[in-house]
Amino acid sequence: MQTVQRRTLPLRLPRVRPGGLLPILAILAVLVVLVGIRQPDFLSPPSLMSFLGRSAPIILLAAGQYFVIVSGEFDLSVGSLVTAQVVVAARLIDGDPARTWPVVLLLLAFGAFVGLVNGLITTRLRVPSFITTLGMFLILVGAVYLWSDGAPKGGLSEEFRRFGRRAFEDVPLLGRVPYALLVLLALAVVAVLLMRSDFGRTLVAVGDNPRTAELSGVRVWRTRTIAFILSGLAAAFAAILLGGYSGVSFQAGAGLEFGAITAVVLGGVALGGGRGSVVGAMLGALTLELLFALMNFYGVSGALRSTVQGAIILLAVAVSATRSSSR
Amino acid sequence: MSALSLLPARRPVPGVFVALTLTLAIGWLVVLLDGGQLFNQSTTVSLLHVAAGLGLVAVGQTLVILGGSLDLSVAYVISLSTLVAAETMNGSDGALLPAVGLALAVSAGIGLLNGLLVTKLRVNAFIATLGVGLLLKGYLDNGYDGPAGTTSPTLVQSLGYQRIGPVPVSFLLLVAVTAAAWFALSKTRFGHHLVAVGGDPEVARLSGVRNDRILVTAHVLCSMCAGLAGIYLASRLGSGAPRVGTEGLYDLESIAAVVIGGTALAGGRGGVIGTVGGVLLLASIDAIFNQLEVDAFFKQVIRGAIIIAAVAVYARRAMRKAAA
Amino acid sequence: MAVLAAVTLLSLTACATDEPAASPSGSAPAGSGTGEQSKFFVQADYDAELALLTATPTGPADKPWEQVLNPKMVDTAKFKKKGPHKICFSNAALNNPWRQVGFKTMQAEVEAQKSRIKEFVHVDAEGKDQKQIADINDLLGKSCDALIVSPNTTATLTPAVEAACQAGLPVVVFDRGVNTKCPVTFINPIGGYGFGHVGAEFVSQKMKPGGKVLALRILPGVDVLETRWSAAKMAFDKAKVDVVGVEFTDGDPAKTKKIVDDYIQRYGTIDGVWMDAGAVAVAAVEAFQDAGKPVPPMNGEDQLDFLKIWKDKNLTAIAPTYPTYQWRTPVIAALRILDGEQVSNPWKLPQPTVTQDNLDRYLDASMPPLHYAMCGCTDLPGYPQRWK
Amino acid sequence: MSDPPPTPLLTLRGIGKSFLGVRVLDGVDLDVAPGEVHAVVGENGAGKSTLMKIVSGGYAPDGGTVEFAGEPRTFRGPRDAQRAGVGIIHQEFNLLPERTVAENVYLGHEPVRRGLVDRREMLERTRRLLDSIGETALPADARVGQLGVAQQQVVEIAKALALDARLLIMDEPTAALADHEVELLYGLVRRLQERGIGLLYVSHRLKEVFDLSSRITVLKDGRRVTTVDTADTSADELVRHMVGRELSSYYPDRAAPEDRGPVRLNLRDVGNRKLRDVNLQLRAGEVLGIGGLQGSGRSALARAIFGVSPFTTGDVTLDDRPVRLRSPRTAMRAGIAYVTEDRKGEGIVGRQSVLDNALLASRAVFAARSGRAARTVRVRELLAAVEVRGAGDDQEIRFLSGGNQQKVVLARWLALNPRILLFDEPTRGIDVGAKSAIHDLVRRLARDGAAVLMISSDLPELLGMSDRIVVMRDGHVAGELPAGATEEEVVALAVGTTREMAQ
Repeated sequence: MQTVQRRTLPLRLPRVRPGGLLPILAILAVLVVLVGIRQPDFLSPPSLMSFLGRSAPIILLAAGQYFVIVSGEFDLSVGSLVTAQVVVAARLIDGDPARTWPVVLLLLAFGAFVGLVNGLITTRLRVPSFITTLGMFLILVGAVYLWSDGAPKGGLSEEFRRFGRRAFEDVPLLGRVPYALLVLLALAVVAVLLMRSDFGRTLVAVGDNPRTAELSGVRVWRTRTIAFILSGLAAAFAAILLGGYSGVSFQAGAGLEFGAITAVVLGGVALGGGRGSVVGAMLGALTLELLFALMNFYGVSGALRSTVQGAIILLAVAVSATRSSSR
Repeated sequence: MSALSLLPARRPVPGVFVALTLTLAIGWLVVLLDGGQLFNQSTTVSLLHVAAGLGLVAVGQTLVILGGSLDLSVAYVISLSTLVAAETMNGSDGALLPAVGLALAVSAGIGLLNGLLVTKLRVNAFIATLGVGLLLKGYLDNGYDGPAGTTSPTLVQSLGYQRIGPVPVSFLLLVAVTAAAWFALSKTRFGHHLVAVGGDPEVARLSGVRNDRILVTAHVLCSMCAGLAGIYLASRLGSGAPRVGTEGLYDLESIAAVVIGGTALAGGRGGVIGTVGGVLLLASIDAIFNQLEVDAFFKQVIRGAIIIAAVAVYARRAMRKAAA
Repeated sequence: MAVLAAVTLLSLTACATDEPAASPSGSAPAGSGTGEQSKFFVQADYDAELALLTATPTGPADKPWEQVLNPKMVDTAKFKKKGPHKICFSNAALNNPWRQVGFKTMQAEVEAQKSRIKEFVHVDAEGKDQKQIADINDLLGKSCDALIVSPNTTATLTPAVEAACQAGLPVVVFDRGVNTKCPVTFINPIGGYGFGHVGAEFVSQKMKPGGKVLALRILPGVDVLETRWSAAKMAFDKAKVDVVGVEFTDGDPAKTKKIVDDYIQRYGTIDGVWMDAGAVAVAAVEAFQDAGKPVPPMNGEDQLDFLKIWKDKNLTAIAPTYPTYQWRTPVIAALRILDGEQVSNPWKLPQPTVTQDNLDRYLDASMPPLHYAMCGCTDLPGYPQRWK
Repeated sequence: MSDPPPTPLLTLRGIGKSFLGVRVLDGVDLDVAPGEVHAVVGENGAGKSTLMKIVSGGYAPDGGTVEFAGEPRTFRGPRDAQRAGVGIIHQEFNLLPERTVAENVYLGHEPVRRGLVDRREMLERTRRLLDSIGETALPADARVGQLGVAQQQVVEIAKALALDARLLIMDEPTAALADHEVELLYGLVRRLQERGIGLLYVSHRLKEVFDLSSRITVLKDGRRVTTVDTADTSADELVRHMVGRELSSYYPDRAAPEDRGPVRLNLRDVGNRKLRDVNLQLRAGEVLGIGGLQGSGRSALARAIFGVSPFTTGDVTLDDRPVRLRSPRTAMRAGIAYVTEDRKGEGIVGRQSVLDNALLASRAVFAARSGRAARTVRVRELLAAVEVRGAGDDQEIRFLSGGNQQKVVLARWLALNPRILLFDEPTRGIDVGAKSAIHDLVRRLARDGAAVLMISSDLPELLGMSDRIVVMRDGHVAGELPAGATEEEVVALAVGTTREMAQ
């Protein structure tokens, strides 16, 4: 009964636009205040910088996931893709600095390729993306273990790790600026510009009403496939930063897909497509990371963390779902 | 897999059974050439045990997916249920029935929470059940650092290890639950309404179906199925295990079994018989690969490919049906 | 029914949300902050293991995998059988480097003994209890001469192992145990108490008195890891050090770095780090480096990446081990049992510690970073290629 | 028929309803007697749908009283209203394509024996129900997805009757029907009347209203303008009540012979799964009307030209050059535009802004052609030119009225400077005012040299707008009529002399 009521409403009144940034900014502000009360040092530029730097990979993943979700699909394979990328990078570089750049390029190509396969299976074979990417998740994890006999081999070069680990030191005002943060900012600008471009607007249209888009000359399958490729590329960037930050391990990407999807939803993006902004998605990821840091500062027991996380997600999404006018 | 598409597009025999028969036939042959025996007693028993655990969860999952929803919290419900059951029993047969009742009640309560979040608060099922799963994870991680409680010996002997010929009692339980679910779907108003809600919620609502109530019921039943799987696992393991659900990847595997069984992820089409076929297919692949001592990681690759391929075949058929 | 469900639900959500407020570890980290001792802690076992640390093993000195601490021999004549044999192995999982290195070592041992073993069947349970139960049941139908089990979980695998014993074939359990006396022998190194104690004692001695210790754990519920932590807890409580946090890292280096980073933020300085497994040791070291802080006394494990950074950065560190050479022993034990030779039950293996003094002996830069130094595999066929 | 019977089935008094402070209904009175067909007419947004939803339990009114069968009632939901005996047939079908006819008919109140759904009884009852409304050919166990539109309509009606509805609300029941199917509906409505069922009939099509109803209530801006006996009024008068405008100024002038240009699109023996051997020429400057029954291939023709489901046989030439129209993109590049009949499902992107909707096609196909800024300026001009009212460019399009949405869709296509425009039911579900604006626009486009192909089920519109009319039947061209043809001629061609019917 409520649905009909909502659907036919001739809404003209100014109100919080569904998918707007206000709710996520409010949550973020509350968390910043809570952190500030408990740990004022955290808000000093150097530590804030390093926090932003270390959060860069998950923010990038959220942006990548956003492209896929706003086009009406899912990408559950990003976590395993990150793991695969890190393990592949370690084995190929094997500590040799000279191989850094070729491997970086290879990783980007690999990410794009996995996205392409996800996209083509989803759009051309009409397999729901939940299933496609779930299958891809199993395939990637299995393949990378198989390829490396169950234990990561080789090692990352310092040159490779620099992106995720090092920073410009002694920057006035800010102290140190991690490379990862710069990479994040650059890619965030690209993402925002992309969403304002013709492609971005078309992507949202495809997520909202693929039939209309198709009949307006949009190649829906192509647009969605590109979204998957963007997600794969984002995963590649995230893998480069994450591998740099923490080194090689099979745990590198574990669970990141759910983290990214949660972040995107927290940022006001509707599952099912057609609503929300990429900035919201990235802020959602930042909020989630800040939440984890907050729990560290408040000494919330490690085991209870997922409870707090689950409660906050449910609360945020339930509140926005009951407030928003469309479903 | 290609043989699937040759099947006439009739509803009663889901294509998954063709795939299952082929898999078993080919598997039997390959194992035989390898010098083994696929259908000996112990392998069959093991296969059916694996199928029973996953099957109970997947049948419940079928209900929510048919209704257009999804449950990602089942893995945690299973773990919780093993603990509730084993701790209540505490090794004595006297507490058997209360323990089973309590485990099911707790599961039903979680299903109710899932259902209310999805219907009343209109939270997307993916997020709602993921969130509830996280709540439970926290509770389990915080409260338990390992197996706890002891399952009643009677339950271990009966549900856990008793079998009739090569068929374990637990598999018979799965058969019974599947039959009940099939019966509910085709013979009760709840079943008809559930499929309608999954097919088109607006149509169902305007036809006087109480969508929310139906979907909440489906979620409760799904969680109870997961709870039942938990009780079975407790009987198998002899105690409650806080991580048995997540270790077994029951959340994603059950969804995979459902879609391999021909139920549409969007809801409104499919059924539990196909799901059991999907479960048996996954369990057979497990058994065959076990016999051949194929690397577990390779098996995972194959699994991923099969899930995608199966759904692609269904999608092709649906496309052809729409075109015809 | 609905009422009952609602009540359950209420109570469930209530306890899920109330606990953080009630927990003393919340806002005021008082005293040592290690909390209550876990139910895994068994005083007698603890005392026994600590005693074993100083015991002298019997057996060939250059082959620690054949040595036994405090042997208690059992008769195995009834299992005597003519070879070559078919040996079956139900493995809990192959999902981490420790198990990978160990399994390769075991395979190499089988190859070394190939004149006596005609077939070696390996089934991987992929970390799933219920699959391992099914696997064991399955193996019983394959006319194995001996069964080796590395249980995924102690309590839950007990019934399956008992069933295997009843089938009449010799069962050898290693790594994690089972709650039954029926296997012919149970092989493992001294154990978790020893590991945890060695690390914690080192850290609390090397750091300044009353300093702040951060305990990093992989995940709760694994008995080996739980015993390590409970022994460490004893040591820290005795030394009256301030354990400011006990955090689970899931073995994820990124998560580890974030946690350590936040603790450095929160407390300004951390004076010691203890961890229940070495997987994330390097990440913890890097977190200090990246924050521009000196790396405090800490423990790791015998993984080469840690040994390397230890040497390169000249850390104050120690590496208690849980040697992967124990994967050789079950094969040796099974063959001895099938020969009717006496074996010790339990078969306690020595558990060497890597210290500053013997670091160079174990550090082999040519091996992969996640290789375990204590593999005892240098004399096995295929070394070093098989482990690379 | 002129006096309302003493005991009305339904009595509404002073019904009011607001949404977020916007008054949608205000003091509406209405009553329906058993066996009466009471029509409700009014422009879009006049409050008809809201009123129907109040009667059928979809909304609760803010003020006023609902009396049903002599008792004051407050329906707490559709189910409650159904129980009381109020059935509703919506504009869009409410059927589950994956389920059988019987399952659909009895959805929500399946016959039960000993607690279980009695499938046999359900089929039997459905069969009887279908027999009673003269639909003996429709199998009760067929999957609804396989049925044609008209048959689905029958299922909808059977569904309402299965509830023993005493009052049946029909909201634009003919919107999806072709003319001969409308005849069937007439028959059905009369049989329902004979059974003493009261009908509330909402329609844009005045012909039906006059054919069927005994009384007519006109709504405007949420208020009841008048209720008249059908016998005492005329179409002109009704339209005046609805819009305050005469019917005569309805259609713009046709093209003069000298305005007709050369053949722009030439189809020779084209066909696909739904079409065979179609020969057709479309000239620049003309409006070619396409008539025919639903399913006769009218929409299939437009969709084939636009490359949605392309021709598989025959030749197409555009300006004398052979072309292959494989996809919407190739068609658009060739200068073809297509306004679909299903605006909500295929025409708009609901949650995007008016501007984004208008830019959709240019962005997709000609992204690189012109500068973005220039393009946006041009689209803004177009939006102003088509007179989209009451909305800023940033407004989400789903909040606009149907007419305004259609204008935005038009602007989207005009931005491409199309040389051929295909309109499929361009004014369906659009209020009278917006309708004539769109008619003017279509004519203006033709006058400026575009070739226009217009499909319409609305015969007056087809006759009033077209310079030529091609009537289709069974997937091929049944015949061509000049401007000034009569409705009877069109219908005769559409149905065929032997009255064989297309499914």
